[in-house]
This record gives sequence, structure tokens and C-alpha cells, in this order.
Amino acid sequence: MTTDFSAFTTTRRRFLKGTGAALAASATGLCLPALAQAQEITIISNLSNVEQRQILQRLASEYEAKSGAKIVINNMDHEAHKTAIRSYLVVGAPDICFWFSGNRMKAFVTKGLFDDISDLFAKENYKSVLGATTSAVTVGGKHYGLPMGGLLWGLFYRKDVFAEHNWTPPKTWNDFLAFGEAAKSATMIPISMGTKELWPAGGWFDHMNLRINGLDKHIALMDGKVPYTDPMLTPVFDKWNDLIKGGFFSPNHSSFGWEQAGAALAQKKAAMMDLGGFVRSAFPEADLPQLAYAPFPEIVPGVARYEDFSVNSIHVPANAKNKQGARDFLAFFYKPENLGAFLAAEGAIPPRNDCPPSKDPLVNAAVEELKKVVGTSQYYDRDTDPDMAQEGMAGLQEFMVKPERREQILKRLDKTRKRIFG
Amino acid sequence: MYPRPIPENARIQRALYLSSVTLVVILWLLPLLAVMLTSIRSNEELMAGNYWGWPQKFSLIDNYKAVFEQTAMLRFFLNSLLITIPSVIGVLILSTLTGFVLSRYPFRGSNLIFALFVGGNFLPAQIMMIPVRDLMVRLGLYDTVYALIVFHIAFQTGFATLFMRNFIAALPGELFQAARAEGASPFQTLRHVVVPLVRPALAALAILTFTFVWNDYFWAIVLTQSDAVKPVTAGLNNLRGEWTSAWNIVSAATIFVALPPVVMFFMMQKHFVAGLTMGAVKG
Amino acid sequence: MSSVELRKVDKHYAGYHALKTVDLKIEKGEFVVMVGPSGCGKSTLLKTIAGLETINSGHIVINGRDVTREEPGDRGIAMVFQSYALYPHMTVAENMGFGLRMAKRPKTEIDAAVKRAARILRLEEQLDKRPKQLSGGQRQRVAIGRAITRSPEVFLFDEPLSNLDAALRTQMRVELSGLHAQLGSTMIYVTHDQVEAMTMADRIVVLNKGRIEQVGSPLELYTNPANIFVAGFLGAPRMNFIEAKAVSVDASGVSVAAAGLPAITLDGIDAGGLSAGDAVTIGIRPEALRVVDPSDGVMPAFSGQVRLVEQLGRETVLYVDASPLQTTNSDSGTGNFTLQLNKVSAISVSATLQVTFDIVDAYLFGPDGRTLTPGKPVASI
Amino acid sequence: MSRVWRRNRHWLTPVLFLLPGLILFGSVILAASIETVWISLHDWDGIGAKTWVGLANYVELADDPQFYVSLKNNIIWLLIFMLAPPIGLALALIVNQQIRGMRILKSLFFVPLVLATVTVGVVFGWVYDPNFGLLQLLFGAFGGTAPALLSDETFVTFAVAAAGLWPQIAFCMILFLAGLNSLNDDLIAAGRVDGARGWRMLRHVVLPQLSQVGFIAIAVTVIGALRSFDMIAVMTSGGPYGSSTVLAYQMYQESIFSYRFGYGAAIATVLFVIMIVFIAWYLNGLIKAERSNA
Repeated sequence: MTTDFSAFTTTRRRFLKGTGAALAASATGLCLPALAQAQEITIISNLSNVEQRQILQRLASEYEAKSGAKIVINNMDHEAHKTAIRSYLVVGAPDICFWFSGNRMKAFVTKGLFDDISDLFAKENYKSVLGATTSAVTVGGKHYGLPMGGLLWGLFYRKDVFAEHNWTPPKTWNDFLAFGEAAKSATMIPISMGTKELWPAGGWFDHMNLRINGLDKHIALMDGKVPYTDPMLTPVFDKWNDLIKGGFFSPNHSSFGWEQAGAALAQKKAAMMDLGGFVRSAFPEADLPQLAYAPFPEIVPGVARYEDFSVNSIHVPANAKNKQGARDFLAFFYKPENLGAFLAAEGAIPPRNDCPPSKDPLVNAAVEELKKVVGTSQYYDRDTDPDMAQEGMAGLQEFMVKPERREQILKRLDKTRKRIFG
Repeated sequence: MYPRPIPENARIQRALYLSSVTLVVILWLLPLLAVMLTSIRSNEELMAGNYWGWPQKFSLIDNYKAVFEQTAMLRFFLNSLLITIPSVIGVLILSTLTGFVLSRYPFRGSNLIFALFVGGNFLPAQIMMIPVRDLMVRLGLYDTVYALIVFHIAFQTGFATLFMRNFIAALPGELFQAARAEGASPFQTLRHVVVPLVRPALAALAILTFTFVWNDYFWAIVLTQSDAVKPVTAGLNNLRGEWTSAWNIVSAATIFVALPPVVMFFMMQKHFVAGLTMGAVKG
Repeated sequence: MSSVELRKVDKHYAGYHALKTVDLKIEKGEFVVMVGPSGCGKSTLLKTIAGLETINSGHIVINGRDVTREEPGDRGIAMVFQSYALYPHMTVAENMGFGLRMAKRPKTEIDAAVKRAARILRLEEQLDKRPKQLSGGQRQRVAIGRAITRSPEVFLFDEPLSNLDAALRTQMRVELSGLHAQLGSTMIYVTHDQVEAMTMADRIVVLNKGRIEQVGSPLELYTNPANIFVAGFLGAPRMNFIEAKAVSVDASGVSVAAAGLPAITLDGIDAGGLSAGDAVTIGIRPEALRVVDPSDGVMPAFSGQVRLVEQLGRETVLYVDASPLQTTNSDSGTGNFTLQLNKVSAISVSATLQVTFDIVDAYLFGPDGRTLTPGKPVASI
Repeated sequence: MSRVWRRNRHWLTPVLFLLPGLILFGSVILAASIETVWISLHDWDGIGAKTWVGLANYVELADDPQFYVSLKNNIIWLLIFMLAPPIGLALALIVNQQIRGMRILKSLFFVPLVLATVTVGVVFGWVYDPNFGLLQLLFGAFGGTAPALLSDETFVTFAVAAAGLWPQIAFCMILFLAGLNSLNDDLIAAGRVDGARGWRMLRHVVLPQLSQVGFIAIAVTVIGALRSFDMIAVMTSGGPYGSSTVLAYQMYQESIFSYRFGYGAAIATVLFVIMIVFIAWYLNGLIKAERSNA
């Protein structure tokens, strides 16, 4: 086949002009990336909450004005950040990054990728105000991060909706089943669920397993010490199966994420939703007072109350360029009033006991609830190996869509468990 | 001509034909039109569920303003230019050189080298993800525009070499013999004979490479992470995660991302089509 | 001192012997035409002189300087190509000055050289045009002009006229000859057209299968071809060849016999190596054949029937079936004879002709194709 | 200029010209492709040291149900993509008329090809949205409910591949238009004289002349189908529960999300082998075509 190139000549001039302009653009553009300055503090945030981003930005500006340092904040998609951090901690580390405490932090500590900031702890005397949460950022007696807000997971609902139907939050499993039927007859989805990001399915599993098998067995499972085919899980999946079959969860939940599911709760399309306090970001400002927290119902009577209480944290990478600057900013950021403001936006429970009392009734309720909790786990994808978590959450999502495949899913998960934990 | 042309004088038939094709085009582009329509809608309307009706309020300016002011799209856009333009220039230079040599200076092994360029160009990029990412990390280029520039130049050089080699090979051989007989060095031949003659091919290659590089998403997410470096494609997907329910903003950003290649395409359509056909047909 | 000298030039392509130990000396100012059928290696030979093709062994010497390892641009040659090879993006002036610009000569010098060449070739009006705007003949002249501006020691022409129509070709032939006279440079010219060779050359080099068959002036080659190949290649219509056998070989001469022809005895033959019974070939040029009227008392050599008559105006060409006489390789097909009469003739198709020729006009070629008959005086035809 | 340089520049310069492109391409593209095979023989988390495991990754792969899901989806992509050449040809036939205004319509048909795959993904995410998408609008018009294509394991791959088909059709259309423009008019005229029209003309006169373009369109489409990644990453992230992954995406996921670079590399190597087969087939066809043309 022949191609006629004579067509080209007519527009050649235009092309050259275009290239010229493009060249000019690139020449001016190339100067744009700011060169790292000595007093620059870079932060990588994974905050998906707009309000929190704004507060972080405001605090950064205040600090800039105060200290003369320059702060550069890179916001990353929450999910993408989980991937990216593995690269940037090795090369191109920022001075400060957001992450999760507990096992997830430990993974990087053992690789030597997080800086020991015990000096900052000592200088600012954090131990005296942090209490038990210190342990979440401590490995071998050294502190590798500052705990941020804790998120108490549970069922959220709208007070007005419950009032209208004369419902009360279910306390026992039978209550819960009855509530589900009531919600369905009110043409509402009993439990709003969006599993596109997979982890909400993991959270639901945590709750049921904690209520049925308790914390120790749950952690043993997370640590790969108990097979996924263990009979102890049979009641968990049996009861979960009942819910799925009973139409308790949002249809097509695998096609959307938690934000859309949260919106359904806000829009009164669903009655309850299992999440952390950050569910508030799916609510319009005016509807926030209606939002309320209820603990996940009891399933096996006598099992003590254990909850997922995940603590986020903030760290200084070992490869940061401006470690001193990072510490100085963290000290500023971690002041009770600053930290309080930052966490309030998320509805998280402050780790410091000297933060100003929250104006958010939800937070205060969570603080009260937390006192009743006997023991806490972090969250499915924080408690187990990341590779296991990936497979596990996909498997749980699949179970929620195709419960009849339970056997093969569990067998598969156990194969993965054996591979990972040996 | 096939199909048989509708005669010039059958005016009504021609008009009818044209309108039916227009209808097909509208159906064909309906998904895109929907996004365009959404990009001028206000958030309230979307909240109220007016996804498909005629917008009551035109929020075109507001939405695009939101894209510029509340998101880093402008930054991403500039990043994309910073990545794409040097990549295109680099590809044009390298492939003119390699194409010239491979078409005009046959030597033992030159066919093998050519085959490597051609074969490599067809490999799915994902295959080399792990080592390339590792390489950029080791070179200290990870999360800089240079990582993407270097990779794109390297990868596109495969296709571009094929393209330029075939174009130069199709030029009359005696032109090159004449230049040599006249005492022109290979460099002078390149400068005075090849470059002026391959300008049309360079134009076609420029727009093709521009489109390929601008539209790249995979390497953008593999080789960059920070907002200061990320190109629009990765930025768009990020944005979609952050602004889940603000479809009007996401749509506006989508249109914004699509704009440069579409404009380039309409500006240099002939080059694009000719380049694509030649590239595909020859390669 | 010779201008161009080829010493044992040998060239192989993959599995193909393109030039076989070619030796050739070309004098300063000579116009040499290399001629031969396509694939004979004439273009390759020209390109090896230019340096566009490398050689496997041997030497190329230009003006006493061994240039075998030198780049084309450094050899003091200029080349004109069959397709003209003009740069479409340059004007005529830029095309003509290209070589000098590549050599980084001062602009004034380039301009002067271009002007001079343009004047010689009457291209002054076209200098600012691009090749696309010119006619075929003008392009050809620009290509020549590009060669002239470099004032080379040797001009190389690679079938430069083959893309022109017949009328223009004749005109350019004359112009090129004039140019040669005017410049007095050495010119080496490759063509497959024997008319160009005959009309323009000081000396012709006949090439066949990578080997030089014969070198000499046009008439020398025409009159005294060294072998059957040269004899057949030069001359239109072609020489008639008759398959024959040597009957006896002795000091007085060679007797040959061919079916349908009376026995002929040829004198003064260089009969070395030839013995009775060998297959030989008799050659007679079409214009050496005469139609005779038996009533005149002249014995015809053979008779035949006219198959085709070509009236060319001043000449008439007759194609005659003279079986059982066996001819090979003639224009009109095996078994046929070609006659050329230098007059308008009334002979028509189907007529039976009595034909004869003078024994001195006949050529005898040995089994190896070598010419056995002695040299004829060049002015004899 | 030194004598040595002058004597040798005719081959030295080309070498110097060739080197930058060759070194860059060789050290980045080719070396990386080969290194992938090397990495696939290791256990590596992307940060620490690599541990030699031989073929263990491949052994595991052979027993990994997800791998077969990916492979199956790759085949579905291939099959769906095979619609692109015929539809592209049909569209090319429709617009191959010289009417005022047809040129701009033609260009509009090409637009999907210029869009980034991310853009196409976002656009089709909008089309497929079960609550308000174009599809729901369509079903709603007939009083039905659109299936949630992207969360249904049986439909999801088809839905994503269909989105990928959109630009691919435009690509094939461009190729066929070029083919239609270089048809031998004499043959068409001869066909008309012989009374061939419509379908018969297409079948017996036009298509044979388009065979080379058709081959290229199919080859380009096959390679495009095997390369599918962006659309999956943007539209489903391989979900629900991995039912829409293809080899390329599974490789990405294993490496980047599960930090199993060795295992990811093994998947990449399998893709590499499949691809090489197709590339060889394609190049072979091209060489044959070139020979028959010469």
C-alpha cells in the first residue's frame, strides 16, 4: 500500500510554527520545578478528607510564617499512597509522611526506613500525654512515629431516620436480624456497603470474627497461625451468609467505594453503615448532627467487647533530607490545639489527653465507648501481612458477591496464608 | 471508489446520507458528549439527580475554575508538557539518526538491530515495568520528569526508528550517492539532505509521539508519585478518587486532559492519519 | 600521464562476481563510453571509480594519485546520475553549488562557479527555480551543471540520457559532445545505448559479465570486433551469424562449410588452435549483403524469402527466411537473415531473393568466440 | 580535520549516529525485558535482596486460579477486540463518500483514538454507572434496570473490553480508509462492468484488495488486546475480586500491591512469551507481504 505524503507539504509551515511554540513553552516550563532549598520541609499526605487537607495547609502556612521554612505538601490518593510509600521511603523520601501505626509501621521500621524520633518524644515529653497509644508507634522501646487520631469502628446511622421508624440500634444478633427486616420493609438497605476498595469487606469480617471468636483467636488468624479453613470460622461465614442471602447489604457493592456508600446513608437510602468516624465526610454539613454511632451488636453472648481501633500515625522517613526541620514542624503540628483541630475534621479520637475537649458529640461518644472496650485490633489490612491482606480482602469481597463459593475461597486463602506465613 | 459515490447532482440523497452519518457520529461520540454535558452542570443539579436533562444552570466556568483552583490539574498539565515536549524532541532526533543509518548504511547486523527496534516496540510495556522502575530508582530519576522522559524516548525510539527508517529508505537512493559524490560527509548529508526531506515524516511522527506520550498512564503511575511531577493522566485518576461524587468537576478535568491531543489532532490531522497508517502498515 | 587508471579491479557481491580483474587506462581529456548489456557491470565500474562502491582488490588511480581508499568527495570526480538526483528542496543555484558549499568554499567563489556553469548550460534564467518547475532536459542540464561547478578532473555519467525522450536525447548528445570539446575534461560515460556510444566516444569500452571485452575507437570496434560478443553488440541491425564447421585448416586458409551455403575459404586467418571439424561462426553485417539478379551473371550465395520489409526512408531493412541456412542471434530470429539496403527498395513481402556478399566482408569466429579473420582497414566501410 | 577521520568518517559517523538511540533503547527497553525474565527466577519484595528460587514462581503460577482468570480474560479481550476490524471496515465504508461535510464527520469518528485510555476509562465508567449512566438511561427508557456491569464477574471483562474497543475501532477505521483510498479503480470499474454490486463487489473485488490492510488491522488489534491495562486499572482495578484482571494487570498488582516482584515478573514473562509468538507471526506476515510486493 502506498501512502501519499504530498499532503504534508501544505501544512508544514503550520507544523513548524506549532513546534516553535511548543519549544518556547518547554523552555519556560523547564524552570518550573522548584529546586530543593535548604530550609524546605516536604510532606506527603494521603488525606482524602478535604477539610483535613485544608487544615494541614493552614498549619503549614502558619508555620512558614513563623519559622521562615518552606513547606511543600504533596497530596496522594489514599490507595495509591499505600503503593508509593514503598518506593519513596527508599528513594526520594519526603521529610514527613503519613502512615499507619502497628504492624504496618513495624514493617518499615524493621527495614530501617523510618527514623527513630525518641528524641522528639523526650524533648516534648509526649509520653506523659499519650498514654497507651504510645505502644502503637513503639518498636523495641524506640519511638518511630507520632500517633494521630484513633478511629473507632462501628455502625453509624441517622438519628432522624431511626426516630422516624421508631428503631433503636440493635444490641444482639436477633435484634440485628429483626432490624434488617424492618429496614427492608421500609424500603431501605439495612447496611450500606461499598467494596470497590475491598477493605470495607475486611472490616465487616473483623467485627463478626471479634464478636464470635474474640480478640486472641482473631489476632492468631491475622498472624497466620490459624488456617482460614479452621472450623472456628464456620459460624462467622454462616451468619454472614445469612445476611447476604437476606439482602442486608447494598446491591452491586463491588462497583462503588465507601464514599458512595456513605452518601447512600446520608441520603437515607440505607439505614446503617459499618465505618470509622470519617464517615462524616460523606455527610453534608447540615446533616452532620443527625449522624450517630452504635457498636457492632453482640453475636455470641459472653464474648468480651473487642473493637477495631485503628491508629494512624505520622513519621519521619530515615532517608529524609531535613530531619531536623521535620521534627520542628511536627512539634508545632502536634501542639494540642493544632492536632485537635486537625483530628476534629476527621472525627477521630485524639491520642493526646490534653487536646481541647472535642465539640463533636460523635468523637466524645467514641471516647466514652472506647472506655468500654476490652481490647482492640487495628484493622484487617493493618493486622495481617499486606500480601495476605490483598488476597484476603478480595476473597471476602468475592464471598459477599458469591457466598456459595465459600469453600473454594477459604481454601484459596489458606493456600496464600501457607505461602506467606510458611 | 468503493462504495459507489453518490452522484453530485443527487442533492437530496446526499443530504439524507450526510444526516444519517451525522446521527451515527452522535451515537458514536455519545459517551464523550455525556461527559461534556456533565462538565457544564452544577453540583446541585447532579445531587438532585438531573444527569441527562438540559442543564438549568450553566456552570461551565465554575467547574473549570474549580478544576484550576481546587485541584492540581494545572500543575499536572504543565508536568505533562514538561514530559511530552522533550520526549517528542528526543524521539525525533534519535530516530532520525537511527533511521538514517539503518536505511542508508547497511552493515552486517544492521538488520538484526532493526529487528530489535521493531520487536521491542511491540512488547507490552508492562513486561519491563519492574526493571525499569528499579533502574530509575537506582539512577535517582524516580519521581522526576526525567524518568518519564528517558523512558518515553527509549520506548518510542523503537517505533520511531521503524518509521523513519522506512521513510528514508523510500527516498531515491541516488540523492544520497550524489551527496556523497559531491563530497558531503554523513553529517552534512544528514543536515542538508535528510532533514529537509524528512520534514513531513517528522511532523507525522511528532504528533503520533505527542499523543502516545501525553496519553500514557501506566508509566505515569509506575515512575512518579508526587504532584510536582505527575502528568495529567495519573492526575485525572487521582482526582477521580478524591472527588468521587463531584462528577461535574471530574468531567471538566476529563475534558481538560483530552483537549491537547484532540486539538493537536485537528490541527495536524493529515499528518496524524498518514503517520498512523504508514507506521502501522510498514510496521 | 593517464587521467584514470584501473589496476586489476575486482569486486564481489554476496555470491556474485561483479567485476573480474578489470584493467583500464583513460587518458586526460578523453571521452570514454562504457557500454554493455544490463548487468554487465558498467554502472558498478563507474561507481567504483566514483568511490560509491568499494572494491575487493585492485587499485584506482586518478591523475597519478591512488584514490582506492579515498572518499568520493576527495577523488576529484563529479557524477551525473540517471535520475539526475537533484535535491527537491533546493533551488537550481543551490543544487549546483551544493558540492562547493559542502567543501565550505567562500560564497563568492560558489556564486561565480554556479554562474559560469549556468552560462555554459544556458540556465541563467532558471537559477531560482526548484527542480520540480523544470522540464526534463533542464533538469538534466542542472545535474550536469552541478558537476561542472566543482571543476572536477573527471566527469562520470551514469546513463544520463535514458530518462529523456528520443528527440531530447539526440539534442543532449550533441550538447554533451560540445561540452566535452569546450571543457576538455576527462569524461567517463556509461550507457547501454550503442548509438550514444558510437556517436560520442573517443574510445568505447565494451563490458560483458564483469569483464572488458574490447577497448577502442568506435569505428575500430565496429570494423574489427575482437570477438563475437562485440561484433553482435555494436551495429544496428545486428550482424548476421551463421553456424558453420571448419572443413580444413591449413596455411593457405580455412575452409568452412555451412548448410545452404557454398564452401568458403578465408585467407590470412590466425588459425592457432583451430582444427578441422570445429564449430565456427561466420558473421556478415546486414549492409554487406547484396541482392543480385541471377541474370546479371553473379552467383548468389544463397536465396531466401522476404518475411518483413522495413522502409526507413533512405534505407530498407529486409528480413529474409533463408532456410536451410542456420543463423543464430540475429535481429529477426533464428534462421533469418537481415539485409540493409542503402536505398528505397520496391521489394515486397514473399518475394524470393538471391543474396550474395564479398568474402572480405565476412568475419570468422572461433569456437571460443574470438575473431579469427584478420583486421580490416577501418575506412573500408 | 585529521586524515584518519576523513578516511573513516563514512563509517564512523553512522556508528556515532546509531549509538545514542541504540544504547538508550538497548539499555532501557531490551535489557529491562530480559531482566524481567531474570527477576522471575527470584523471590523479591522490591526493597531487599533477591533470593534465587529457580522456577518456583512458575510452579506456583501454574497452580494459581487467578492466573487462569487473567488468561481467560486476556482471551475474552482478544475475542471482543476481533470485532474492531469488521466494525472499523463498516464505518470506513460508510464515510467513504465525497460529500461536503464528510471530512469533519470522519475526523469526529477518529476522536476516541486520540483520547487517553484513562479518559476513555472515565468516560465509560460514567456510561456504565448503574445509577445514572448512559446504559441505565437506555434501559430506563424501556422500563428496565441496567445491570451493574462493572460489579458482575460475568460481565465485567466484556464491559471493560467493550470500552477498549471504542478507540480500537477508530484505529481500524483509519487503516481501512487508507486501504479504500488505494483501491485499484480499474478493478472496481471492471467489476462494475461485469455486473458485481454491493455485497458481491465487496466480497469478490474490494476485500481481496484490502487483505494486507486487514491483516495489519487484525495484528494491531491482537497486540492492542494483549496490552490492555490502563482501562482495567481505571475502571475496575481488576475487581470485583480479581475477576477482571488480565496478565498485565495481575503482574502490576502482584508487584505493586502485594510486593511480589519475582512473581509479577514471572507473569510478565508468560505475557512476554505469548506476545513474542504474536509478534513473530506479525513480522512473518509483513515480510511475506513485502516479498510478494517486491
